[in-house]
Amino acid sequence: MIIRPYGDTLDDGAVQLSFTLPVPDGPKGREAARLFVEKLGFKHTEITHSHALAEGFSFYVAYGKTETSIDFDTVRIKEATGDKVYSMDEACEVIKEKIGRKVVVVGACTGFDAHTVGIDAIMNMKGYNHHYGLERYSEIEAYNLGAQVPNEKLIDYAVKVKADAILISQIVTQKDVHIQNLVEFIELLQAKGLREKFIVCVGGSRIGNQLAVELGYDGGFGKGTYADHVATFIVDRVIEQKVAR
Amino acid sequence: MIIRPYGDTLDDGAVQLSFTLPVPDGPKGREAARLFVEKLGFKHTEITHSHALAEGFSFYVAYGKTETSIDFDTVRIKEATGDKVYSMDEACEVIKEKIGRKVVVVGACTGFDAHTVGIDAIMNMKGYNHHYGLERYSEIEAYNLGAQVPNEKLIDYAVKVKADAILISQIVTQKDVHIQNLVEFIELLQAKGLREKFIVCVGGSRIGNQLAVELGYDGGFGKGTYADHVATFIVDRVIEQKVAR
Amino acid sequence: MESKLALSEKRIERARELAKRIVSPVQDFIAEHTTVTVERATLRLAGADGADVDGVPVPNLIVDQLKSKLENGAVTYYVNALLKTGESVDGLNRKIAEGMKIADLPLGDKMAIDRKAQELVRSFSVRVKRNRAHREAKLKQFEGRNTSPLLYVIVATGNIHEDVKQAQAAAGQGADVIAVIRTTAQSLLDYVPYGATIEGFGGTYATQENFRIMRAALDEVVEREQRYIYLTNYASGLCMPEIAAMGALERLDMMLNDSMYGILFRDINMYRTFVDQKFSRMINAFAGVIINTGEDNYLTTSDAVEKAYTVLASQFLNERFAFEAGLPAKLMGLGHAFEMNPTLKNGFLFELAQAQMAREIFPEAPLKYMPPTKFMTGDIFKGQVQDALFNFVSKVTNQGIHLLGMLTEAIHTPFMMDRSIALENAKYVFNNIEDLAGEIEFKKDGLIVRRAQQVLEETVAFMETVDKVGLMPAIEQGQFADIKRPRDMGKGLDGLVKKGPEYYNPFESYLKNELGLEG
Amino acid sequence: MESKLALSEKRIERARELAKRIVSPVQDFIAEHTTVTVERATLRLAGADGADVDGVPVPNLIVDQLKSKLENGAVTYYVNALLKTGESVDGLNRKIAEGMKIADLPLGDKMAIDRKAQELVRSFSVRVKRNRAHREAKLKQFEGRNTSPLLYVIVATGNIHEDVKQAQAAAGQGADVIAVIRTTAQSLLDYVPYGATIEGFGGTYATQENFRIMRAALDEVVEREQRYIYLTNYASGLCMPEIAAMGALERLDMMLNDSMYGILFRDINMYRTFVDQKFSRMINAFAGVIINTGEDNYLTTSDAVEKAYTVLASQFLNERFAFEAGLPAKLMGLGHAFEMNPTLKNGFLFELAQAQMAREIFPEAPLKYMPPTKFMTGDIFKGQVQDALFNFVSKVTNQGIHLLGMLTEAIHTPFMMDRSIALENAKYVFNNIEDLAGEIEFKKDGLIVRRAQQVLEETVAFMETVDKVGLMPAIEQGQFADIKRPRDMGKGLDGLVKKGPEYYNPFESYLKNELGLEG
Ligand code: B12
Ligand code: B12
Ligand SMILES: Cc1ncc(COP(=O)(O)O)c(C=O)c1O
Ligand SMILES: Cc1ncc(COP(=O)(O)O)c(C=O)c1O
Repeated sequence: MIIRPYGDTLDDGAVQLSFTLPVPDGPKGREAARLFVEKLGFKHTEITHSHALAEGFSFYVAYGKTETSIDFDTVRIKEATGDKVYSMDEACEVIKEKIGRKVVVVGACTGFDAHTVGIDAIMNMKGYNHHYGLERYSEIEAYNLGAQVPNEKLIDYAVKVKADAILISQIVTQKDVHIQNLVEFIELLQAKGLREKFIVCVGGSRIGNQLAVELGYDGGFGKGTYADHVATFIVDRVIEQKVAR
Repeated sequence: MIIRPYGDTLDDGAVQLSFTLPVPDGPKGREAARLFVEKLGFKHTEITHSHALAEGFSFYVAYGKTETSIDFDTVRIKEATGDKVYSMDEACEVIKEKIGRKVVVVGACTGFDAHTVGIDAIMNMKGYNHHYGLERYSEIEAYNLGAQVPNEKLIDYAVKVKADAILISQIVTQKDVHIQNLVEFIELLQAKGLREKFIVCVGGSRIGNQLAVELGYDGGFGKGTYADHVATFIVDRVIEQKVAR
Repeated sequence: MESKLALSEKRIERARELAKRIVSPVQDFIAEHTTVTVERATLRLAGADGADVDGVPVPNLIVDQLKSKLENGAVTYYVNALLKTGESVDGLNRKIAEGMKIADLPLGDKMAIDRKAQELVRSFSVRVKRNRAHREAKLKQFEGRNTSPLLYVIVATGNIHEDVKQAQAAAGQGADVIAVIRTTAQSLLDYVPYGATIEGFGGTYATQENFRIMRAALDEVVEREQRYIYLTNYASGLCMPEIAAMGALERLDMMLNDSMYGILFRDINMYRTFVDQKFSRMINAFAGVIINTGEDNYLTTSDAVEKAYTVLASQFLNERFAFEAGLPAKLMGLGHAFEMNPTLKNGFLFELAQAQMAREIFPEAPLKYMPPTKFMTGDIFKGQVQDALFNFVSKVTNQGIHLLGMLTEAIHTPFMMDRSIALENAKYVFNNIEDLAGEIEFKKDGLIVRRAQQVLEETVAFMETVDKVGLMPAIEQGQFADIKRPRDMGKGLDGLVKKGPEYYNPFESYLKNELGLEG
Repeated sequence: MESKLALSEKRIERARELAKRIVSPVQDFIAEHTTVTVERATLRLAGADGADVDGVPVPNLIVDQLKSKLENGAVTYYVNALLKTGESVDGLNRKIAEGMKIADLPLGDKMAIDRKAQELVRSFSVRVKRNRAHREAKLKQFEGRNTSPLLYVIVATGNIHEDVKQAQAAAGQGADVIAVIRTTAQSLLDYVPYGATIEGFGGTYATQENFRIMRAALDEVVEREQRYIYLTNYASGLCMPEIAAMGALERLDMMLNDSMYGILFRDINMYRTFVDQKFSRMINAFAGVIINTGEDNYLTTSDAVEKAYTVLASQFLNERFAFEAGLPAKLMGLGHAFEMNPTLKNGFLFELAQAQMAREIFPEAPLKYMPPTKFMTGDIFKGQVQDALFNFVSKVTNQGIHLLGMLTEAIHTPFMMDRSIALENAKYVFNNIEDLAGEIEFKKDGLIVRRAQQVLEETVAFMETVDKVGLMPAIEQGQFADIKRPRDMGKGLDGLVKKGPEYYNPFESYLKNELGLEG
């Protein structure tokens, strides 16, 4: 199915845009803005608003219609977890049955990042939005190291407690600082010959499974994640590994 | 000068978009939205928000960064009036000096359009935003025929009062109804062999000079127009024609 | 409800008294006249429907045939034709559409005609009462599920099927009221197009079939969302009573319907409008349809601070005209609007004052409150905030019907996403300030209180003048909206007909009787 | 100002009494201690500046050399070195940066040292008083040109030169206060980097040179816009007093500065923080710098309704700590925030109640009010409305310093256009409701009034408990923000130094004297 944006009629291709240009406000700026929008592939472009932001900077609101389309059928999504997500009780049941020992998980908000609310939402007893965190799972031993944990320290800790999985949270993404930090972690793990020892997951509001996998992680978890999701992922992977061995 | 949108760093190319897709909300919809934004030429695309609008329709807010740029130096603007815009007094002075008779102007909101506020802003005594309208110009004889005036009737009236200029206002633009109506007007005028008799201007919130000229009008006037602008345009053209003859 | 504004009861009473005096001579005029559209509306109530090959509707065909006989009322001839031809209503309609002339059929027995006519009145009555009962039952079944004020959005694609999608989407997102905006200039057509339509500019034709399609589509959502969804259209323009008739038959729930809008803003002849509005309102009243009056239109051309009194004066007049047509206060969606210049210092206080004033003066009316429109710009981000303040004022003053402001108001008729953004805005604000209305009081003699009192005073003064010169002369002089409308000019004057001594309209009589109107 | 909430004066007094009791033992501890950063700050006031080739700042080089001698105060050694080398301050700084050791220079005559030190105190005093006078003169010259509440925006590009562009743009658009957000984790550095910087994540390094660059840039705008533009940074983290010192020297106007934030939210040792905060506040007080406290941080991890009392309790404690450091109420930008869940019914009423409560309890303080952050989402259109309601509450309760909410809060540090959109939002709302604060009253015993009274009660109860166990044990037990901080843990503990019997700090003495503090 070929799809285009929809304003008020199928396939009209209507899109709203806003942006700043490093030029003064005025007719020339507006025409430049319009041409820019056209260059993005829009027809029927209209600059509905402009105002000066500073000397040499101006703001534009635009609407346009585009024929750019995508084939919805070819869109592939690669979420870490599939349709089946275990509830807490289910996860514990599966662990008891198929793993037969407690699963150990270590988590932290790493690097300079101090945004612990996200990792806490996943790990703390009380959880998030009425979904309990991993600490409450009777069959999971969860250690939450908190904020601004150096990569080195996190690895050491995971080795110490013989973790099955390491959970990393990264929220600050400005200038791709999270990428740097995430890459460094994997490299460090590899350098120590430990990559295969752990299931390594990363989460955060701007993290996706695709990015995570590209960076060498086993799974990535974005907005709207609950402990259920990551627990499902870990449990399934641990079982897989057992089978593999 | 090559320019790109500016988020917080020169040339970062940051743009905000929002649009609807005719697909259900969910991970697949979000990925489709992201791919669509990429197809428009964006990198670092992010769907920051989505929600369902209806069965099979969903809304997306996106940010992306593009390398698409335009050369600001080649942007040409074609406004009807140049930098010099006469004040009311100046316009009247020029008319007295260089034309030596009153200039006659007929205006109307044509077709089914009943949005008279715009044409009134240009023509009525009291004007708009502290800019008097044409009726107040001592050297201009202005006739405002009001709303929903058929093209035929407007032409007849212009002939009757020996108008120098005809002013048309078009505000409703849905499904390009204004284009149809504007084209019809010019064709009618041509059919009657009257095109050269009048200076014909069109105005409206979504009218530009470029569009107007393309449609065969002498000038087009958009948002933020005052009587001063169109008076300047008319007066200069009348003088030009005198010289030409 | 306690008064927050300490408005003088005396002055309010005086305004109502003036409204009564102003409207009274107009009622006398109305009583003596009918119009082509009143007759067509009556025919529609009787069952006339369909159109000929050129699209001329059957009610128009009949009225056009009747010419001067119209002074006797069209029903006589329609019913006579039924009796003479022995056709069913549908059969007769088809025949007329095919060219049959009914005007010259010899008139049969008056008693027989009346008997047959009463039959038609009964089936009309049954149908409309059933509609009304259905609405009331659903409202009761889903009580408490609508938002207060009601969230009202428009659809305006021009294509009824596209409208259906958008309307269902909006209702699913929380809209309580769907208004299908009419195509540009339908108000000036002296007929109502027939059948489903898929073309229109800035709106969709109001046709009975379109009404039916949309009603059915919304009824689906009603069950799904467990919330009654009001359907709105325009009983306004040259076919005011006919559209009211169609709405009554198809269970519309609200109608834009104003006693003077057509005169002032559409240059429709005043005699015509006054006669039409009364019959249209009687139908609305009987059908339990809420009218939405058009006072907001004053503010699209005049300043909302300076001319606030014209809004209130018009509300008093609309109220009076409505009472005269048998409409109870609870069906009066008297209009007003949030239309002050956003750069005005303390503008919010004045809007608040005026909205609260309307609330206190018309405590039972489901006031229709219009969002900012003319000061909306292409800056959609600013627009969101203007709409947020509007939402705030509406909720905190307990308005009845809340038209949603669109962030793209200055740009295009709403996209599907625009409506959703607007609904999210309103729902958030409403819920966040749910009980604020009962929590705040205004300072005695403060800016807010004084503003409201001032507007009331200006209104009374204005109405005193109108009373002195009379309503029609006042309109001729341009006292309303600075627009002068001579009584013998304007569209549709030729459709005005003085009732003859034989004038017969059993539907009108039935309605008057049902509504407890004398005469 | 009349009270709208009927808060009990008695209970407020009780809270202040408790704050005094709670803070008092901490003050005793503080009096006996100094820290590495207090000493470095003192050195900076004396003129120590610059850095070695590795970027280690001169004040750090000195303090590192001193080791256990630090208990005598660093000034002695710095001034001694000046005398011994005969160098100017700049000359000595250079030498130290090049590796000169001053710790082991034989100590000269105490009187001579004191004489020279007093000279340095004087030039410090002259410079800071000049800054203060300049600010006051400009504020007077451009009186009435700032918005009320002050419009506060952040810049955070990481590059001071890009920050300058954005700051000038924002000021040109109407911002009154520019805060340069610090780079992620600078608060945990135990030194202040040197020189202009162009790299940072989520913020820009606080360095004295960056301060200077931004101050100069904003002073340009001050003249152009004829409006004083406040510059803000963070006297917070492990270098709290040093940044206060730099700010005093470079005429910053506000500082994020909280008596407990570092302990709770940055895991900085509590002894260290308590000692540091006092010295930093004395500097701020002397420089006329408004502090902004960090109560909003409680609400990023706790619920804003449930834990409202922690905010108020912290305000009382911050106030007390500030008084103890000589800060007058008018320099106390006590923090709070609009952080309730937007789906909360009547959330607006509770926000209003709490904001008004803060206003009434701290009538002279230029309250710092934080916008919604944690409930902002990627839906920028919804965000605009959340920010609009926040703007509304702030204006109608007369807050002092209004941090602008950004529609892109959940997405990125502000783009230039985001700031402009935010400013337009706030300016529109403020102007539109300009005098509303004086116009509305709250219903007696209504939801709003009761909410405020309840929070005050909960606060007093909480403070009674803290008073019983003592502040430090209470923090150890996790009574604040549910975070447990043992007193012997946390960052920077090793920088805590018990003052020796010879401890000498003429800057401290001077400040105490100027601020009228005993001791
Ligand atoms: C609260 C907050 C803070 C608090 C943090 C308190 C704390 N203890 O966490 C405080 C005030 C300390 C703070 C400070 C800063 N913040 Co902050 N902060 C926020 C804020 C408002 C909310 C974040 C939050 O709590 N979200 C709620 C949680 C539940 O969502 P979440 O983190 O996305 O987590 C969910 C998923 O992502 C996922 N998840 C997350 N981690 C993981 C891990 C795993 C393994 C899994 C499976 C899932 C998972 O599951 C969670 C539940 O669904 C955001 C703005 C916003 N509204 O998002 C800014 C924001 C994140 N902060 C920002 C910045 C820049 C900062 C500072 C750097 C500013 C400065 N210069 O001072 C500082 C530095 C802090 C530091 N050193 O990191 C920026 C980041 C910009 C960017 N894209 O890089 C934001 C977006 C604000 C902005 N627009 O500028 N901040
Ligand atoms: C006021 C208004 C009305 C009033 C008009 C009253 C009147 N007497 O004019 C009423 C309520 C009657 C009305 C009705 C309708 N309206 Co209307 N209306 C508006 C509104 C709110 C403001 C327009 C306005 O007055 N602007 C102020 C004037 C000063 O600006 P302006 O017209 O742009 O004029 C300036 C320039 O453009 C220029 N200019 C204009 N004309 C000319 C001519 C010349 C020669 C020159 C030189 C310059 C010039 O100079 C002027 C001064 O600077 C706009 C929304 C908005 N905020 O823009 C919708 C809007 C224009 N309306 C709209 C619609 C759809 C309608 C209806 C069709 C809805 C319906 N189905 O019922 C009806 C139909 C009316 C009809 N038959 O045309 C749409 C148009 C959508 C589109 N792009 O096609 C808009 C954009 C609203 C929306 N978002 O849906 N409307
Ligand atoms: C009473 C009334 N009727 C009709 C309309 C719609 O306009 P039109 O006359 O074009 O149908 C309005 C619009 O505001 C109105 O208020
Ligand atoms: C008092 C105080 N200091 C500092 C900060 C900033 O954080 P950081 O400690 O990362 O500099 C805040 C942020 O809210 C604060 O309130």
